[in-house]
Amino acid sequence: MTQPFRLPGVGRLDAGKPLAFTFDGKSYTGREGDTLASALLANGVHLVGRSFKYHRPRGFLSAGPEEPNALVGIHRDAARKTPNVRATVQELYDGLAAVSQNRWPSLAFDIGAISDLNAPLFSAGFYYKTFKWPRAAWDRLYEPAIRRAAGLGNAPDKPDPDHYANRFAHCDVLVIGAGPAGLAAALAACETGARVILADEQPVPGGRLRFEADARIEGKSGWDWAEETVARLAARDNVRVLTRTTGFGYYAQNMIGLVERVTDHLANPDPNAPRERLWQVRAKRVVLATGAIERHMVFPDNDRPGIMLASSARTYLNHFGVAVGNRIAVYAAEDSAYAAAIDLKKHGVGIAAIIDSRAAPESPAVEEARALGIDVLAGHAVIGTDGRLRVRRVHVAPISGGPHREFQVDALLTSSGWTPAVHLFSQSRGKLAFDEATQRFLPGLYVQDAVSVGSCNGTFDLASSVNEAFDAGAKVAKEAGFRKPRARQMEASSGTPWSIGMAGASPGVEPGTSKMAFVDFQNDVTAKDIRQAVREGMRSIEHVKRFTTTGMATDQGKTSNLHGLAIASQMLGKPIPEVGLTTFRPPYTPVTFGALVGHSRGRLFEPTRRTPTHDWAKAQGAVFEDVGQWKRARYFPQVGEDMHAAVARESRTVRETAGIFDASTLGKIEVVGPDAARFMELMYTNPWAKLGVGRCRYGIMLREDGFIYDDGVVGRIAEDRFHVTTTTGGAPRVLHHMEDYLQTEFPDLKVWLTSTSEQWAVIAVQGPRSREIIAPFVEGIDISDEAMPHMSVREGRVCGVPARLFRISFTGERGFEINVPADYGLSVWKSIWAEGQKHGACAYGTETMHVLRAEKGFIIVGQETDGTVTPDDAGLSWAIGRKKADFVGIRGLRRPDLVAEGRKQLVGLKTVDPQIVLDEGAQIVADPDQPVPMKMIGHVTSSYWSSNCGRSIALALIENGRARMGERLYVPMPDEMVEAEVTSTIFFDEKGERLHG
Amino acid sequence: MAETARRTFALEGRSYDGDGISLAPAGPASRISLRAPAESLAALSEALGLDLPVRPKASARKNARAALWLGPDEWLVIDEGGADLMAICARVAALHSAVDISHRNLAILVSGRRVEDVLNAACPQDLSVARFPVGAASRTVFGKAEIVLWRIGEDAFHVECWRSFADYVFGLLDAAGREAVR
Amino acid sequence: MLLIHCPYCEEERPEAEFRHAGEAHIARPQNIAEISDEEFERYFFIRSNPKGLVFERWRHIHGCARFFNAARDTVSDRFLKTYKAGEPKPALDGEG
Amino acid sequence: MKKYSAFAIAREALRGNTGWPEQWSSPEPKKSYDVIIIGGGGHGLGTAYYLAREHGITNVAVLEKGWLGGGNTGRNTTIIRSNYLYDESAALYNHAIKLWAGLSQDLNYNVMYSARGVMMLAHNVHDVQVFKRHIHANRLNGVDNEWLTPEQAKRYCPPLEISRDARYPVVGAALQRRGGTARHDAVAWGYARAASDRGVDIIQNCEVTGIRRGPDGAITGVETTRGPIKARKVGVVAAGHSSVLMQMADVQVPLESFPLQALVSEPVKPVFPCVVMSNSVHAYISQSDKGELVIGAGTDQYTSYSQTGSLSILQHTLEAICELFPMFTRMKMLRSWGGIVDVTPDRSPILAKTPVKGLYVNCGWGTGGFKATPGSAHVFAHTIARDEPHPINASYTLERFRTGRLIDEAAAAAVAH
Repeated sequence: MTQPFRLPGVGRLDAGKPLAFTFDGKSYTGREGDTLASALLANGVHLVGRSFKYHRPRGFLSAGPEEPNALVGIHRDAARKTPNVRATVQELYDGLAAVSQNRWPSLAFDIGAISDLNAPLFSAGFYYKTFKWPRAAWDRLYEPAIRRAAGLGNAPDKPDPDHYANRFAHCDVLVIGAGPAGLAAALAACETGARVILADEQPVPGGRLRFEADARIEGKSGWDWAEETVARLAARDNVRVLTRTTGFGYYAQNMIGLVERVTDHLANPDPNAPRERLWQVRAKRVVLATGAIERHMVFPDNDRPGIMLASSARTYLNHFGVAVGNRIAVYAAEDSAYAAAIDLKKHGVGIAAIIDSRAAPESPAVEEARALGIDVLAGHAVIGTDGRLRVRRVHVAPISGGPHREFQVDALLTSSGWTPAVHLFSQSRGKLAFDEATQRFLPGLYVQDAVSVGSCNGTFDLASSVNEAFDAGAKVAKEAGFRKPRARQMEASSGTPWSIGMAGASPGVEPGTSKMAFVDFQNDVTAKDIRQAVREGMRSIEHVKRFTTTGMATDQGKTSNLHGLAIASQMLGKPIPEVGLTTFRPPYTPVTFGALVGHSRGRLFEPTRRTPTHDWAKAQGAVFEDVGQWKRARYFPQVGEDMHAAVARESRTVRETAGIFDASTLGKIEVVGPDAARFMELMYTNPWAKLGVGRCRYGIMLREDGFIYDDGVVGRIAEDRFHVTTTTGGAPRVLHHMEDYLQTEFPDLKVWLTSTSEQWAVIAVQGPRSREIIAPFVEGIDISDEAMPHMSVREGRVCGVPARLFRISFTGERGFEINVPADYGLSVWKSIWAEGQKHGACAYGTETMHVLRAEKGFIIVGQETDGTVTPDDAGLSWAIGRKKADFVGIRGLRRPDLVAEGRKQLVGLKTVDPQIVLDEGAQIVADPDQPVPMKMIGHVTSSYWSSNCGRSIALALIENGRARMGERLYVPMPDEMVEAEVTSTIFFDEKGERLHG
Repeated sequence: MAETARRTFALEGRSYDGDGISLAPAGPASRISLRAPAESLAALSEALGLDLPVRPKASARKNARAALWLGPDEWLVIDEGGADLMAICARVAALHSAVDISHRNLAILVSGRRVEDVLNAACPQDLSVARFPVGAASRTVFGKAEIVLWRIGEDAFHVECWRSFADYVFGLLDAAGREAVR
Repeated sequence: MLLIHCPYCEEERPEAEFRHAGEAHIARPQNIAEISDEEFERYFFIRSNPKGLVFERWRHIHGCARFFNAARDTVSDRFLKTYKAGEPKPALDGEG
Repeated sequence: MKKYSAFAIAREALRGNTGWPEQWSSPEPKKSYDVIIIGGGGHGLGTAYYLAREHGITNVAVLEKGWLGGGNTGRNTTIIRSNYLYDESAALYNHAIKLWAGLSQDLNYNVMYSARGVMMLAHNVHDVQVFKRHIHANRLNGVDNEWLTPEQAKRYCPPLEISRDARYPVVGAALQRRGGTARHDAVAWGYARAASDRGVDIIQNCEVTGIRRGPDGAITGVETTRGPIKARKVGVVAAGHSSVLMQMADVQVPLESFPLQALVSEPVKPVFPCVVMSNSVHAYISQSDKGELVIGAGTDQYTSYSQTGSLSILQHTLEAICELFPMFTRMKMLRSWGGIVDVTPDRSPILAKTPVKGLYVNCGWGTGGFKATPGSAHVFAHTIARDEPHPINASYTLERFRTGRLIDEAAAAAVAH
């Protein structure tokens, strides 16, 4: 028979077409609207998981997100495997395939359960006390074994084909939780015209009304009222209702993280639908209507499959139409659990007994239970249970002593009371207050613009709850700037009130007992473990938690934290608030990484910046390198060339004829205004005032501490206009640095800064034939050596478009850099390239650029410098304006250790064997025979094979380097000691004749 | 003489039309970054033929020309007719800085019923009409790129970004636009 | 993500548009070239790093691009006031 | 001290685990001590332990305003490595690694130091240059650190994505095999237990509200929420709160405190065998013995003492993680939290005497203090006991910011061109 525990005509699900699903390969059917849990229970399946440490068989504790036990893997396909899914949350869809976890070889027979037999050995904190000998065994033996035993499900092993989305949203009132209180608050707020977002984690709103079948609101059944209210809200323009959406994090200034599960409940989702969507909501006011979570009783062997929270059994019955057993007992310390027995009894399910640990419970519920003929055992405790894979027998005894009794059951419902769900309130950094009378932590001091309503605020009574919420909804809308709606009294009632209950170990689980009474199911923490932790000196609840791991499982202690705290408090003889409450850390329930990542994956992980010639270079077979977010062509290999060969050819070609290089990524800043030169004087070490219009200068920028921050060539376009270039990676920070000084230190200067990095495409043409190559395209500029010497800049036209032409060189050859508006870059490049071909020129990439500049001893900021190098260290003292009274870095430069003897200075390094190319980053020693640790006197900053020099070349920062010219030093490599000689930093054309020749 | 260089647009051929959203690159325009103290605004406004806005987030538009307030002394001036804005400003004696950024920036037109939702996939500002009315303009972020948002209609935004970020911005708009509607 | 009132844009904007820029009201000495090592250390390195009320600089880098100052409580992260660069330090009490 | 062993566990198992004694005693503070350590994290408790063990100074109190290990000790991602560039750093962190290796036996407490290897990913040419510089310097300093090709890196860490098409492809990696992780709480508790056993008073819930100085300016004691306590030597080891405490003694320090976040995933079966760090992509990840992926996020940009941080910081980190390990997108974040890190201008700690006689400071560890715990504690104890630094921490002075002799590991690693 299919779904034998589904009661005909009971519940709210449509009995139409059944949905097929499998669990551990076995086929079952369920209904539209089922969770995996309700569908399994309809089929009489309780055993769904194994616990973390002892691998004990476990069933469903709850019907919601607080579930500690029923974690399964959901396998949609080979790449869509999700571990640790709560079966009580996962909605059923046709074809769903679920597997149990943390068991081998099977759920019913799990070898790992052997640790259950040895449980006393694995008491709290046992691993701190052993596995220390022999030393090596921890890494090789013990730890791998512990790791294999730990963990729950298996991580996916393939890239996730699903996608995720993000949405920033703003509203006046955000209501979290669409139970009766949340609905009432949203109703009141929306009527004022305020923008309202209402979010609920369930597929259908209603909250407690899911199980409180006897609730009535405004003359209707509670459930009907909820459905109608949601429909009314959703129909309004100013309300957004988000279902399957969990408020998981409450951040500063009323920023709330919500996660919406969009497709996990669908058999065939729209491929364009994101699997989940993150909502980052900024709300003027937040209404927390997050409800309360029922606690279990902490009694011996309280963890067998079939032992379940009372309200959850009621949810399965009243919402899903499922009886969780045929013969059921209830063990409680409060009233609301009676309703479960009453509802089940009314639907013909056998109730073995209600065991109530209170001596003389008084409530209409007690009377009603008795009137229905249910055996109510007040002042009794459950002292044990039997049943390996399902609870089968309950042992009961009077608390005051007396004969034991046994009940044959197939389910046991428990409740010790309700814990207000104050997680989000606490995350908002509100202060909780412990209410002694009701033994609850309740919202106390608010630090953000929020309000709690209903049971999360401790208001358990339904009528009080909806009215409190309605008033609060109206009030916060008014605070958000809207007119308050008319006050209104909502009429509501529910059958069984929620009473106070108890926290901590149940009677019979006193200190000294050897029984396993679980506090935290998933992490297998018992009352005994918590007591042991206290005995070992763990006095803070944080220590207890960390020592025992209570509350640290995937349910984050939703059902267990208060129990743990109560047991510790009893052991310490201190009241609960003095022992403390562990912090509620986000997220409320686990959040998929993908949802937090959203669109930022793959191509959209980060912007990829490409120059105007990128596609051309790619078509030419260029190999690219990442420089910051830019892709730069590194070299252009011809058929059969590796990087070495390509670079050798490119660098020879540049010096023999010419090369064309895309320098577009260089940062560019236009400095404009009558005080432009004064500003440049302050920002760069060099003097600028006398730089003529049309002239260029190499500038060095320091930080205030005197270390090199950036460099680049600066051209003076007009008296009041400089064209500043920066390093590629430095562009944004240099502009920020300049703006900082301009706006805050020198605000009186009349000058403005504008980034023009992307206005200009920059085509460098370098080499003896460079002038001939560009000549046919240049209009309005005399590019003869006389008219346009090295380090000059002119405005004119190139290829018919406006251009800034620089006569500058980073290669030591005659060179030009053509700046044209970026959209023309490709076209101009192609023209130059075609002309260059006639002269035998080549395109070259960053690697050749690096080699050529190293041959000339030019530094690269970030390679020769690392934030600890001064201009003098880099051999650039000449670039400091000696007569200047001020520039950024002037004082930092003069600090004692920056002018001390023995600083590392940039020098050249030639290996004695010219064929050896040193490793960049290799360290240098003076004495090759010393033992480790060796005294290192410097390191290689740049090193290349120079085909132009016919040998390897290197630059290095070496202690007192300039005083060591000609000295032999050593570079110890793993397999050899390389000998090298200190030289000038200039390896090629020492006199610089080629610039003009 | 060699032939005149051809212009290549970074988003050539890219567009998207979906349910309640369409994306299209805007045509070329002249643009300057205009910086000036308050004393110069009258002269600059006169030269440009529109009143440079002085309220935060405001814009002014006349025919093909618009000026967007980006900061207390900063305007983005866009001329879709291709007028030589640099030349216009060069004739103004009053203190200012004008820098040509016609090729630095480009624009994407984002329009349709879902325009706010699509932009809010990666822009954290409140884009409701009440807070970001037609004509409002603001520099802001879109994912990991900086953009300038300018609302040109109830359901239409002009999105400016730097040239090399266009592929990312368009790609992200496209991804958000394709998201199944909720 | 904080919400920051920009005194130039005259509205609250998301923190993603801003860049924090360190402690405020530390003026670069006019005669910086002449100050002592100790004075330089105090100017460039020493920070008050208060637990409570801090005066700090922000830049609305992806907005109006202006630097401005803020008074914030470093325990609650709540802003007490933001004000334009160059305005004097306001008299405020920390929140604790 | 009752010795912990497999035998003791078996014996206790038979007695229902009721015979375990308190791991450390919790006495009322005395009126006076020889040395007061402010801060009951790993560094502070370790300092007390080494004062007692190495220097015979047992009249020591550790004052903790909350609970032991509740600061950054209990909030970090427990990465241990020593492959730093500069000689000073290599010496300090390698000293720590040597002590980590025997710490469980030394303390008779399993701190679960697991040398599973720390692999740092290089994504571009600049990274390669920087890492090679580290590797060469480390080798000559006797610190293990080796270069791996992308394929070797993938073999060492199979979930790693090494496709050349990735946005930031992995072009190589530096691996320190002796790097790894340890159990953070156990470090605090193990030191507390061993120090307590040697006579150190461990006093929790005791916040220092003032530092007392005599007429000559020298330290005379502290004021606390549990009354004044005298001592002629006070060591401040209070991580994020160092500025606040130092100001009580009128010492200005070059520190700023930032919120730093971390997160763990739900536990899964072993899938991630080592520690992986990527500075360029901003990701730090390992898997705990319990099965959780432990992921370190960055700091917020603003200073704060709130022990919370922004969601955007976590998002940024997870983007990087999912980029490097695309199969983790379906994993779930179980818990996130924040700590307060105090950061110096050169990102290296201050471990030194101060201008105030009898006042010593151990601060400025930024995001990386856990790995140094035993080494830092050991040399700090020496500094306090002898009133002079150990050769290993001689460079970690307060004065270096005035003279400019920085130990700039951040600059050495982070400047891109």
